[in-house]
Amino acid sequence: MRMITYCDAINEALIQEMERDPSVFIYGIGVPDHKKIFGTTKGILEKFGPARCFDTPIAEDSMTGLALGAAINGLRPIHVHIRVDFLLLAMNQIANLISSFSYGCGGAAGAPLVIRAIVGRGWGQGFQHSKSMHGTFAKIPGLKVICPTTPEDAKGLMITAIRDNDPVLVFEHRWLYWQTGEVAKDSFTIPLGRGRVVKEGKDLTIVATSWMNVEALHAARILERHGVDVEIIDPRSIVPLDEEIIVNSVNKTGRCLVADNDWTYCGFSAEVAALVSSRCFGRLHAPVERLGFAQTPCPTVRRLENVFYPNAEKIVRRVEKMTGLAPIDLSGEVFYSHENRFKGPF
Amino acid sequence: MRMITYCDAINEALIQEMERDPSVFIYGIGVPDHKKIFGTTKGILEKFGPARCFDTPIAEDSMTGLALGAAINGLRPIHVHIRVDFLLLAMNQIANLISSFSYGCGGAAGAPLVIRAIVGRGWGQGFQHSKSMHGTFAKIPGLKVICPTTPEDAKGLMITAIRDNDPVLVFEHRWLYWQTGEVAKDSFTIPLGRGRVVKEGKDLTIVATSWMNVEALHAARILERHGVDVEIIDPRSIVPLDEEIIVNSVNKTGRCLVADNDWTYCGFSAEVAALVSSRCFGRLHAPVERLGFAQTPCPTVRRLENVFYPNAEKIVRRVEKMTGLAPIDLSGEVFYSHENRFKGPF
Amino acid sequence: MKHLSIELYKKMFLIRSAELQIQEIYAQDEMKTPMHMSMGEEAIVAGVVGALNAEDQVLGTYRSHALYLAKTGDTERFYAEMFGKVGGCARGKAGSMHLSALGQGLLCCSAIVASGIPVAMGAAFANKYKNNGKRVAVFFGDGAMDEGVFWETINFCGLHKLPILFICEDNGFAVHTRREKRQRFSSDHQLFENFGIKAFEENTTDPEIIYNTTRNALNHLQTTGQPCFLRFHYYRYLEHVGINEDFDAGYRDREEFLAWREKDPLRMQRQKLLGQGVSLALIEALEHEINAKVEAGIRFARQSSFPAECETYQGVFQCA
Amino acid sequence: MKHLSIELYKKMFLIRSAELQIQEIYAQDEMKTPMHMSMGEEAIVAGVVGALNAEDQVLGTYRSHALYLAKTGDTERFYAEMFGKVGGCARGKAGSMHLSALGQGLLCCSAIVASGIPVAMGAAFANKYKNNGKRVAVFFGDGAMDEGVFWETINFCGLHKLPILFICEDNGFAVHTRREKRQRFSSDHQLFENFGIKAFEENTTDPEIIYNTTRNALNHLQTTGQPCFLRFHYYRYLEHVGINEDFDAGYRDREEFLAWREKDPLRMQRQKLLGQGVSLALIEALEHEINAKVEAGIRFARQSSFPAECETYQGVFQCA
Ligand SMILES: Cc1ncc(C[n+]2csc(CCOP(=O)(O)OP(=O)(O)O)c2C)c(N)n1
Ligand SMILES: Cc1ncc(C[n+]2csc(CCOP(=O)(O)OP(=O)(O)O)c2C)c(N)n1
Ligand SMILES: [Mg+2]
Ligand SMILES: [Mg+2]
Repeated sequence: MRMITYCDAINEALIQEMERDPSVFIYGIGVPDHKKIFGTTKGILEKFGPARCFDTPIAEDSMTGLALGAAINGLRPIHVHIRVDFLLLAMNQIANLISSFSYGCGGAAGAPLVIRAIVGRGWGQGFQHSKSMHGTFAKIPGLKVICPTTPEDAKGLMITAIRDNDPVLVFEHRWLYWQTGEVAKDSFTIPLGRGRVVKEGKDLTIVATSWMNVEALHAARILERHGVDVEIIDPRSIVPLDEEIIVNSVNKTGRCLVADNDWTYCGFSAEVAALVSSRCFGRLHAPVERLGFAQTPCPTVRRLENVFYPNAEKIVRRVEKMTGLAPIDLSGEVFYSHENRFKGPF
Repeated sequence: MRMITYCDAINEALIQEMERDPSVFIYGIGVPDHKKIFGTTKGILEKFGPARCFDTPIAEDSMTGLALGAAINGLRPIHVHIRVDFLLLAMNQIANLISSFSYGCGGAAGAPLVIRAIVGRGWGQGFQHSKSMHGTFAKIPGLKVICPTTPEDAKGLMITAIRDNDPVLVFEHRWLYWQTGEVAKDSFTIPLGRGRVVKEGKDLTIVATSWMNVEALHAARILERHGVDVEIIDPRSIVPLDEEIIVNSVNKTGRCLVADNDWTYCGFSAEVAALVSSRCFGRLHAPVERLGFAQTPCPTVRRLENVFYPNAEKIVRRVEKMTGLAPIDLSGEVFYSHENRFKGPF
Repeated sequence: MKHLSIELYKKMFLIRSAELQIQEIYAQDEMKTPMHMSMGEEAIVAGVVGALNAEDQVLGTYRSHALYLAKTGDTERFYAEMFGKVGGCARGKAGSMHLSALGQGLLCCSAIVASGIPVAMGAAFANKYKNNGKRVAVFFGDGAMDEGVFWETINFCGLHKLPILFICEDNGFAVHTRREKRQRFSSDHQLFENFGIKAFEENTTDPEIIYNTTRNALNHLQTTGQPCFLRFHYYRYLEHVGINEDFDAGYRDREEFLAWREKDPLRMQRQKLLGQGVSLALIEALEHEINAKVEAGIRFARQSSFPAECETYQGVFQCA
Repeated sequence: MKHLSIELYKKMFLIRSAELQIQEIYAQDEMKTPMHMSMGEEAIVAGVVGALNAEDQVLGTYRSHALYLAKTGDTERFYAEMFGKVGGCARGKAGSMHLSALGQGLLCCSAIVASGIPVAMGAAFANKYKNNGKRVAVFFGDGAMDEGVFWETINFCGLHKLPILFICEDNGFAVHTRREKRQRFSSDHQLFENFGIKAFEENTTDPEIIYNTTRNALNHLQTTGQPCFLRFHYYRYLEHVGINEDFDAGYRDREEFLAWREKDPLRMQRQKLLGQGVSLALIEALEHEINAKVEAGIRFARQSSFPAECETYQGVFQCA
């Protein structure tokens, strides 16, 4: 099968859905400009014109209301935010209106809209351009929240999100945009609420979200060489959550580390830890552990950023502790650094 | 000692601090009007005048920015919201600016401001006037979050919050306003980050927030008559959290139920469950359980509202399951119903 | 002309009659939902909705009894919602503050001030996108203009010439706070002009004036593509929320109220009809019919059942 | 007069020189922070800040190199912050987008569009509360006026007559999107009048005109209590973020740039000084001194150490 990037997979999903369904449109700050949202919106303006692909004022609150109103009237809006942090300006529309639209009319109709929010580390972006927050939105009943990791998932889940009759928030980690993978050319869907076994293993389960799957896989390769066989589960969708795939895995391995691309306190990692601790009670050999952002605003300088963000090295170190493995010499190991691919300027 | 209501305790705290420190001022929609925010702001306009106690336009976003700017310039604003749901309009200021102000200037200065948000059930308020969300804000590093339950805590924690050099969000459950308790007349403080043992017990720990402490205590009295001796812990402050008081209690009882006044998914109850499951690993006789809002928007009709909200009866039922107790006949029991105190209209 | 006068009177009478019944029975605590009464604003809603086509769409706030009744004419789903019954427009889940009737063009009522305004913009955007000729009228109080989202919305609507009317039902108060305490801006015409929006203003309890103003606005929209802002002044008869008067609270004068009640839209319109030669008998027959409809609505509501407990969990998502 | 011309030139030269150095060394990747360059706007910032008193306070955006340098005159803490060093104004935690100098009146720079505007209102509120005579000037781009919070803020400031200047640095673009695509409103004077705010506008690269406009605004504020809105047009020389030109991107023309660069504020002001009889030697001496200061700043930054890893966890709270 074809290998394409995550970025191209999203682009393909958008174009195929816009071809299929004239009620789909895409908009947001910068959506049609030459940068094309990291390339994910390329060709769309050219193909579908400015009525279905347009820029907006910097007015997140009202532009989110626009999505809801358009959805109520039968369109399928896709609203794009180049940083999830900007979604906080639209919190009222999302949490007070969109999330309860279906419920609030007794289920008579839904609000089929997609909000794409880009997350992930950049070039010293600091505390206002670094959040992730899928857990924050997942907490609000009435919102679906997904974090695709592979190009295939990006395409299949995006298409499902667009066709879904409920509001779906899609969190895309920018470092994933350049990851490649096999993706079918034709349109296909992947159901929400089904996790994926990224790698099978028997000693310990890592539940990883978004980019943390890449880090977990790297960590697993290292650990494998030292006799620890890790299983990696990517829930893919945060709401609805595939509890079974997580519980089954931990019941098998008896150990669980949650590696989340977000703050841990009151976050999704807390939910998974609570879930696993409860449903795998008596089958755990050790407490569930969590890795995520440091509980601080995100610092700018690289050295502190490296402390702030979780990565493969930290996963290895944590797994060592959880399994009683002696510290591995990681001095020869080259960990992923976006710098190697993407130099400043931001 | 004097018995006063929670409402009067807050009022006293505000007045004493405003007398002590001329840089304290209080404002928000309806703050000086004749309803006086359920009575909590009574006498303040009269005593301190409109420069220090004023109403605002309905403009939560900018009015929250006002607090930050005033705090930077040395004042101590108290911003009041009659429903926490309205704080969602100010999410950007809170999560993107206020929370990172201290960190963002390298710790050079803080943002000493208080945001009071009222939560709790009313007269069929529905999904836009029913949220709680202390867990949502607690997730953001840089914010302190407290949920006082007793009149004494309301006064002591409020005074601490006002004097604190960091932003503090105070969640006040409206049903608590009419609860009475002993409160010292003179000014006093209660440190943030220290929980309170509401009731000692040996069989099971209930970690309860805000109004859920009242329900837990009621449940505990019922359970006591049936031989189950419950310990109740009120963390009082969600950030910073007194982990030790919780862990010590559960290490003693071996069982833990978290009864939170919020949604459970990715909420504070998940954090406590994760914490307890991890730190009390091997000492738990049963999985940690959680009670909170149903994972739905809040319905209006009373019958469904009763399903949506946790209460003493649900605590009893859950504890029965956790301890293997036979179902108690609760038919004679009168559970708290605000209706008995407060009839419509809302 | 006479026909219009009668139609508007009927709409207003339905609203007033329905709310009088709420006042009558609210104390029985069957309707456990906070009531933000429309009493006093009947002429505005009747006039605007009367001027719209049936396919046109409206959005409102927590204070939308009048809007629901004028747009749908229904009393059964209305009261059943107040009673929290499955027969209600939202199966009892929404209550008084969140009425809707998607099939009849009442798209959404939000209890967060101003938050329905951008949603209305989205609805208007969709209508333009589909080129279906429908117009959207969004109702809000003067308080909504305090919120930034109002300004964002008029800017975008002006920029994109969306088919929308902004209907400001101005009672001069947000809860107990006077407009002058909240808003520095005043001159609508000049202000909205700047945003590409044509402003209209009326201070009247005559629904026909409001009807005509709305028709003018719709014509303006039709010919120029410019959205319109319509400010209609009225007096809120009752307390902000609840079914009682509140002149003892001290924030406003009973005198003010009495002056407005002199011009009560219902009484004035009834007089007008009589003046136009409509017989008292006909008027009373209409009133009787409407009262019967209101009573039937309440009966329906009482007979409808409460939702089953499991309904708490239903309707959160369309695709589970 | 001559003195003022020199002072303004010095401020501008410091900004330009400091940014030329950033362009020079950014490729070495020592400054791992996104650079939103001020190049082109020097006259605005120098003119406005020059007109303020030292005790007056300013707030800015992610594009605040100029503002920081003009307000503080410091280069050491400036560059150290760019390099992420403990000597930086925020110990390396904030980077280019979040400069601050509380002691010198730069209160906050926020990278969320428009979000500093209400914070500035709060600062002005506090100054009025304390009656300390300080004024606040908040700098923002034309894009900030897209956001509702801008309108909320001017309403409140107009209502309460807060001592504040709104400084719109209008480059006609938000990232790559022209103002006409985002904003329907145009006539400042009429529009802001309605909010109780006096509007000023200049399209110039002459810092003295900007200085004088600002003085006029401050006088107006002083005498009437009315806040002022000042719109200054300029051309952003470089890409939205980054140190390079971007005329190949196609969203704007190099010709436009060349026309503006004809009037480059630095070159024009230098010519003016020469015309006023300031000797070339003096000018070169000043420039030399400033360049040396810039170099010293970079040296300081290089020598300053990175924060220790444990600093990640410090400064989140003042009271732990
Ligand atoms: C965002 C928000 N803030 C505060 C409130 C509380 N609140 C409910 S109604 C209201 C006043 C609204 O006044 P107006 O828009 O003039 O409508 P009216 O009640 O006069 O019809 C306020 C402040 C709210 N519902 N939403
Ligand atoms: C609320 C918000 N939305 C979007 C962005 C992304 N963004 C960064 S700068 C910018 C353009 C701002 O334009 P303007 O205010 O004119 O300032 P300029 O860059 O032209 O100086 C945008 C949209 C942001 N930072 N904040
Ligand atoms: Mg009003
Ligand atoms: Mg600009």
